[in-house]
Amino acid sequence: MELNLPLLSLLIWTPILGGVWVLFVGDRQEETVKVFSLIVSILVFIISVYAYFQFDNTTAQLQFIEFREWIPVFNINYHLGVDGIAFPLILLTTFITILVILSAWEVINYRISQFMAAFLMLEGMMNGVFASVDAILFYFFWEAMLIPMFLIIGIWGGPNRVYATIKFFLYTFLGSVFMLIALLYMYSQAGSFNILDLHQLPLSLETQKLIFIAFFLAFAVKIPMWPVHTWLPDAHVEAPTAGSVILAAIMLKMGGYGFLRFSLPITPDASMALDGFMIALSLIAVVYIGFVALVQTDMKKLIAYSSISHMGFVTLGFFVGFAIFANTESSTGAVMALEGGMMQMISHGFISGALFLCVGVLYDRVHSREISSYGGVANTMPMFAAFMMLFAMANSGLPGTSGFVGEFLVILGGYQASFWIAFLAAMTLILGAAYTLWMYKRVIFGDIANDNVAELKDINSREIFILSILAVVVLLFGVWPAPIFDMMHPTIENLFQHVLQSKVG
Amino acid sequence: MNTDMQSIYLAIVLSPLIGSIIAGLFGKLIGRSGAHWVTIIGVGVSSLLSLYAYKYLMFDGGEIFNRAIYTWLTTGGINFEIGFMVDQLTVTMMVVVTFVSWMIHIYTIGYMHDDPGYQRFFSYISLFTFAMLMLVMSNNFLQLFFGWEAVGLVSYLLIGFWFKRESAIFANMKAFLVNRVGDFGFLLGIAAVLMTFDSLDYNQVFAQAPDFANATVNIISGSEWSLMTVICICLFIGAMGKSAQVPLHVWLPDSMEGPTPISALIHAATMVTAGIFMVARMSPLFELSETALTFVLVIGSITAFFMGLLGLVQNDIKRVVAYSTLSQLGYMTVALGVSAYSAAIFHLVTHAFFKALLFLAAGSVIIAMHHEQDMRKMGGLYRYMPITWVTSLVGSLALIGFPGTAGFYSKDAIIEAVHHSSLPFSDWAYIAVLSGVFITALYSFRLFFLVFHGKERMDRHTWEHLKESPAVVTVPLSMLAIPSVILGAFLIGPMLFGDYFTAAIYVQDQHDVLGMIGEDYHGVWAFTLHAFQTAPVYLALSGVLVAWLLYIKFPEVPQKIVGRTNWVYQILLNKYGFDTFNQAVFAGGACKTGSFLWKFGDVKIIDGVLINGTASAVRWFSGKIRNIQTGHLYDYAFTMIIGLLMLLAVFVHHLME
Amino acid sequence: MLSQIQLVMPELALLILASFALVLDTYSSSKEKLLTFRFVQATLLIIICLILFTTPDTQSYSFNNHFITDPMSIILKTVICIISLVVFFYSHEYLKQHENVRGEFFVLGLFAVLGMMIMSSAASLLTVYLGLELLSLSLYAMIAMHKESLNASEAAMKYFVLGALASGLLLYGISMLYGATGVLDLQGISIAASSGIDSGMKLIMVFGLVFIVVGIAFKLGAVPFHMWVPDIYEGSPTAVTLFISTAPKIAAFAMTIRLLSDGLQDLLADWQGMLIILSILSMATGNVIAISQTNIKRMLAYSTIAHVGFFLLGIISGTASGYAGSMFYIIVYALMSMGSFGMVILLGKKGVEADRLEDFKGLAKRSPWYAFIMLILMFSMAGIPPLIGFWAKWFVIKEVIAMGFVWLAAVAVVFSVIGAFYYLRIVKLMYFDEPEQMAAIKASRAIRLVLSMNGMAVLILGFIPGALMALCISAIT
Amino acid sequence: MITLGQVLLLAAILFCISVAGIFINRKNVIILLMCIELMLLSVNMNFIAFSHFLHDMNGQVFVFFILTVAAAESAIGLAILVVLFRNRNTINVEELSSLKG
Repeated sequence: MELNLPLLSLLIWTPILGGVWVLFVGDRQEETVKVFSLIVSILVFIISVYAYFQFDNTTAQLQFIEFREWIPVFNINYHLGVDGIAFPLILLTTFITILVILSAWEVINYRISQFMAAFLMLEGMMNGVFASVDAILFYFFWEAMLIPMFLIIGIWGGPNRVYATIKFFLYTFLGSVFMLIALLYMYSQAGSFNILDLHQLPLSLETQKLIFIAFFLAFAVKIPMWPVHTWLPDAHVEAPTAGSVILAAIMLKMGGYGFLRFSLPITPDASMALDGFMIALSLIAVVYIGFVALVQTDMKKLIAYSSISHMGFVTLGFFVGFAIFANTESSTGAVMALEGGMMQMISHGFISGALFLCVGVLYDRVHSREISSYGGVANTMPMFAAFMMLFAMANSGLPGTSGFVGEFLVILGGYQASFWIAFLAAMTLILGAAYTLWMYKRVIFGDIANDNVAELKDINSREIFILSILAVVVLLFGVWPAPIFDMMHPTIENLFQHVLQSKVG
Repeated sequence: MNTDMQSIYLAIVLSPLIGSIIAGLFGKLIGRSGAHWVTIIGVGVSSLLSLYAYKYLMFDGGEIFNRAIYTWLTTGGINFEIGFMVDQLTVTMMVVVTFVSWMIHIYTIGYMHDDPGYQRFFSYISLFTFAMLMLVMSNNFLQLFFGWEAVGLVSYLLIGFWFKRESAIFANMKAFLVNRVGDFGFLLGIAAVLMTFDSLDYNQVFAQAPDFANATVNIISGSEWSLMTVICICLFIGAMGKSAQVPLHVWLPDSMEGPTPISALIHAATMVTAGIFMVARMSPLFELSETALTFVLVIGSITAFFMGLLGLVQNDIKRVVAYSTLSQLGYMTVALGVSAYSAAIFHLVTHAFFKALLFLAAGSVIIAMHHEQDMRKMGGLYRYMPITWVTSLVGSLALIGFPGTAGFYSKDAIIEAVHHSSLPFSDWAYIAVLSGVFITALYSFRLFFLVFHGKERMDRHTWEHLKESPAVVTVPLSMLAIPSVILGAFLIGPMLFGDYFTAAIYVQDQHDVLGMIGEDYHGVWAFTLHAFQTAPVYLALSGVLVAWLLYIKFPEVPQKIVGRTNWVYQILLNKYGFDTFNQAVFAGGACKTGSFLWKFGDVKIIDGVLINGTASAVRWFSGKIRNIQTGHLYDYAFTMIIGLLMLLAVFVHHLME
Repeated sequence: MLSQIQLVMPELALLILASFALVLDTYSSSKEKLLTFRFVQATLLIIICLILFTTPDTQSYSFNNHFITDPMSIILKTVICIISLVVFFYSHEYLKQHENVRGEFFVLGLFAVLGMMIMSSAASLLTVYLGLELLSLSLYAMIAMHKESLNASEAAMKYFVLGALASGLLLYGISMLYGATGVLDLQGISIAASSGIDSGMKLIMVFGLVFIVVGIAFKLGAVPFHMWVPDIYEGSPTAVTLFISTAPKIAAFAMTIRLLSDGLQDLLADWQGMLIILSILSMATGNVIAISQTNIKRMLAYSTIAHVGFFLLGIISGTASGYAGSMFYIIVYALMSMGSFGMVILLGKKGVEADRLEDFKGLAKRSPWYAFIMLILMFSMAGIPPLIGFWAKWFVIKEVIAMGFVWLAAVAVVFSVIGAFYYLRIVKLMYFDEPEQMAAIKASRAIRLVLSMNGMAVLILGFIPGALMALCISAIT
Repeated sequence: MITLGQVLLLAAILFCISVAGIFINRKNVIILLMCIELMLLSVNMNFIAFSHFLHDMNGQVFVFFILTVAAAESAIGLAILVVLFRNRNTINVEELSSLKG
């Protein structure tokens, strides 16, 4: 039986309206607010899972299309649809949101309704970003998301939160506005904001380069790439746990999604011309940031830097394709690298989210993020130590965890472009393990370092629930990533074929 | 028939995993005995089924199994699959791994009896068995890499098992990282394989390999390198990490921080030999590159000789055995280098048993000594621990290659093979392995004499409690002692000179040193007797003799020798400075680089100058420029007039055009 | 003749009613001048009805081509009246707070509205001038009405002198245009400009144009003719600031379109360059100086200057849809500005203006709802979706890009990012800081309701901006 | 015969003098009002000259309007001046600078 529901609209508006309702309920009824938020997030997840079973894995076409006129005078439409790139990210969003809401259950103790509302609205907007086919609709959600995130960091964040949140806001805002200019420019050429129309728009190489740079500024800041990454460590460190999780698990992915949805297909020639630049920046992210992560003394900062380093793989995977194709004359390696980048995004969503949750668990108990405040946590929190071990290993790309899959494919693909690309990328094997395990050693292992650690209580059932769900997912997609790949394969294949065609002339 | 075998193979792999999961997740629920029962049964099933598979393949003439179990993922038209390939090589490894592991499970009951992490430990070692089986049974590079890293993970967990000890958690991180350096090369090798062959499946890769024998790649612009050399050296770097070859050997001695059963299982018998196994498995690739083989040979001989020397100066009982492991791994690598893959595997098998035996014996001693590991505080133990004493003796004899023992056959074969090799540097390697024999004998019996004979140097409290270990310890010792003696004689014929490995290992004719030896091979007895006409036996015996002289007869002499050759002693004591160098250059360098990039690059340049710099510049400018707004009416009017003039200038400018 | 009367019906009615209100005020003895206030409100409602129902929505000239009614004038007048209506709500609250409710305030307001309406319908240089002066003179008086306030009198003086200077300059330009073309009505000027006059005359025209642009720029508050804006915004009573910052901007837009588009479209090449300079300077100066302000009225003044820079982008593009973009921008701006100053009034207490930034500290704790309204307004001003301010910026930037000025768009967005900072600072004060006082907000139900509606309009229009955009496009034909 | 150019020049000079007066004068607000008046008059002169030479009455009509407005403006200007003086006891332009920055 086919229910003809506007699934994507439901995915976007259910959480947003839920958030509005929560705002109106207010803080007086804390329990209602929490339970209601949880129910909404679960409901949204169920909708997305339902959509998953409706999703057609065999086509690169957009699915679940919804089309309504929005601003007819400018041919702007409420046009939704998802393909194999967008849909996995939507699933990721709906999944992570549940955990985020659960993670805040006992932790957030003031302005809880605003907190929950912010996250529910964020979820809706993020789904909107991934589901938009109209570029302006995309931008609308893309930018709108800054507001709740700005508040989340600013209201529930750490001591230096104001600096961090303003930096986050202005950084990402600055990047995005150039994207807007690029979109408007293309509109002046194409008369349409439909992304698919923009994909077909012929543009000269010089124009493409400028558009590419505009997009680059938007997405590189978001993902983030070196050297526009410095907002991330601050934002992550100061944000409350739930905020860090959303930031790391989903918001960063929007940058990668943007590269796939906009940069590559709209400016294929510029992407090809500038791929060396992108590869160089990606490798710098992997290596340079790897070293930087090594010397962090703040756990969240360390994980934030590790995120940047991992995102380097995403961009590397996306942009190394041209070199692979030039080198091997077959799209095999390029598609592998692209899909590796995609997989890296999804997997990083789980792993970094899990790690931030782990740090959150410690922070809730000791109220310190400094590595030096801990030591020997395994003595008092063995169960927690086990979970954290799993996620630490996943973070360092251990085969059998999802963290391995993307890195593996990107390195395999990268090798086909150049030995040295693979060489530098593979440095992460060493660096990633070094910074993750060194932190793990200093925090978890060793004898009980101080009284705070001695008084630690092991994770409660709520935390166990959250972490074990993530653990299952991380292992599942490490052992059997095929479902994700099946979902995105036709789209990526199609994308790469499109990207190979020049749009000049 | 093959379908049945698939479920058997699955059972072999999964039963330790299930045991591990049960013991790990429900350890509290099932209690201590529950944990050891469930894991022992798991590994036992696995072990028995392995024996069955061995029988099936070796004696019943069963088919080689090679099939995918499921598709891991498909991308870019390439299927990455998880699958098993079970041939003679695999099944040999399976038997060794599961059997040794089984023994060690049993032994652990005694050794870890009072440890609070009892269930955790069983879970880990079962998990290890699973990972190792995945590694050896793989039919493709992906799964190989999975097993490769998974055993590394368990090794990491087990070295740091006593996580309160600073030295243990340092050692486990070091082990993991050094292994990661190896894996770094290994992964590049895999990437090269995939690029060359468009597949990671062993069969497809090996089938196509000869086509690429003369292919070259351009890595540093200008110089063409042989593709096969690049692939093989990259892969071998992985092996260097896992099998602790110089210079990536540094983690192995430190890994002795782990509980002794682990040292026996992982750091002697099985995991560290993964590299050897891998190279043997890749023989169709390595055979195509003499450069790579030479590289392997050189690294192997360096390891065999120099690591053996280090064994001479160690006082920690486990460390002596560890260095001997390093040295023996060097032997195996040398064998790989001269294309005597079967000899390497043969030595691997025998070594697995006698080295596990030695470690477990050492463990037994350590139990008796109340976890004291310094040999200088032992002595004369043979009176109190007869079984341990006997089994140790057996193990040591096997280690030094005493004729008739398992080690004798395998080691002698390697030495002979090196002798017959015509690779560059094989002469040097021959000298190295020959002198290695003497050194091996020397340090092995130094250990043996210091521990079991001579003066009883332990403190009184320990002395009073000296007793033989319980049956859970001594039974595995005996079980391992038996193959340590007899296995060599049984296996040498078929394994080295028969067609045991024909399907699994490929040797080019011009490299076939074992074939050359095989021409003179006339059975075990002849081989054994022949040994008495060659140097190794006498070198070994003289090593024993020297050890007896130095440590029993004239115990004061070693001190004098040390006094005379202090600088040599210091070099050896510092392990040639590898650790110091790594610590200073790599660890320290990485931290310094990180600090520099962070403090200078990120904080100062990007954040300081570019981001906050811009922000404060705007702020500063804002503060300044607001002063234009003086508040005076005439200034305002004047500004307007300036503006007017400015616009007039535009007007005039337009006029000019 | 009758049809001509019909065309000016709203203006005529307003004049009569305003005069009547002046008389009525003397009979309104209550302290709150409720009678006058209600009458004025009713007047505006009547005028709105008259505008909407009596004027034909086709273009028609009257009074010897001095007066024009067209869709744009109808829409602008309606918007002006609606805004004034809301502004008077806020103002009444403010005046009550300061116990200084005076009927003249509203009467003068009505005259100002009359001036603005005339500006909107101006079809000749003379009507432009007269409308402008009527507006300006009313405003001077309104500022100075707060007799005891030092700042107000200083502000009034400054505004007066600079305003007179500006109108002098404008007049000088008008005289040049007149001299060059021999006509006063804009239609005639347009015909003269397009029918190839000789180069000497053209020269004089462009010379006059420079002064005209100055006059427009002053009224809009574009840099460097902005100097009055911060001082007047800060010094005036908030009620007047509120008024100045909203409706007159729309009238200024009308004036701009009348003069530059209706009259001098053919000199586009000449005034475009000038406006580009003014626009960039405005965005730069406004946004940068606003950062270092501590008084919210002054900060909003600089923000106005920056907004004017954006507003000019649409004019610069020189196309009908560009003008529509500017019209959309200025209406949206008026809406946001109204809300922002409304917040200042809301937070004010008896005799004390809440015009320091600190007054917003911890507002989210004192009053989550009004903090939320202010949040919407600030993000809208910064141009963040889903708020209407985003669409305003979007529209004008789209127009300059469509005309090929991509670089100008890039400059504009960079300044909008700089500008975002000081809006964020308000949000920061409200949401991240602890309140200095926990006193609940006291204000009448009317202003609460109006302010809430104002904020919600900013939010809801952000989701459905299409209708307003279409309206603006239809206004400019 | 006086040419148009000569009249315009005179008007321009008067205009410049008045504008200069506005920003050079730092003493008395009343002088400012006078300058404004002068400025308007110079514009009037322009209008009349153009009107005369173009043979068009519109310009002269405009002048009447300007004169009227100027009168109103002066009235308001003086009123503000009075308020200002009452508040500050000075009409010195120099001291009129509490709003700034």
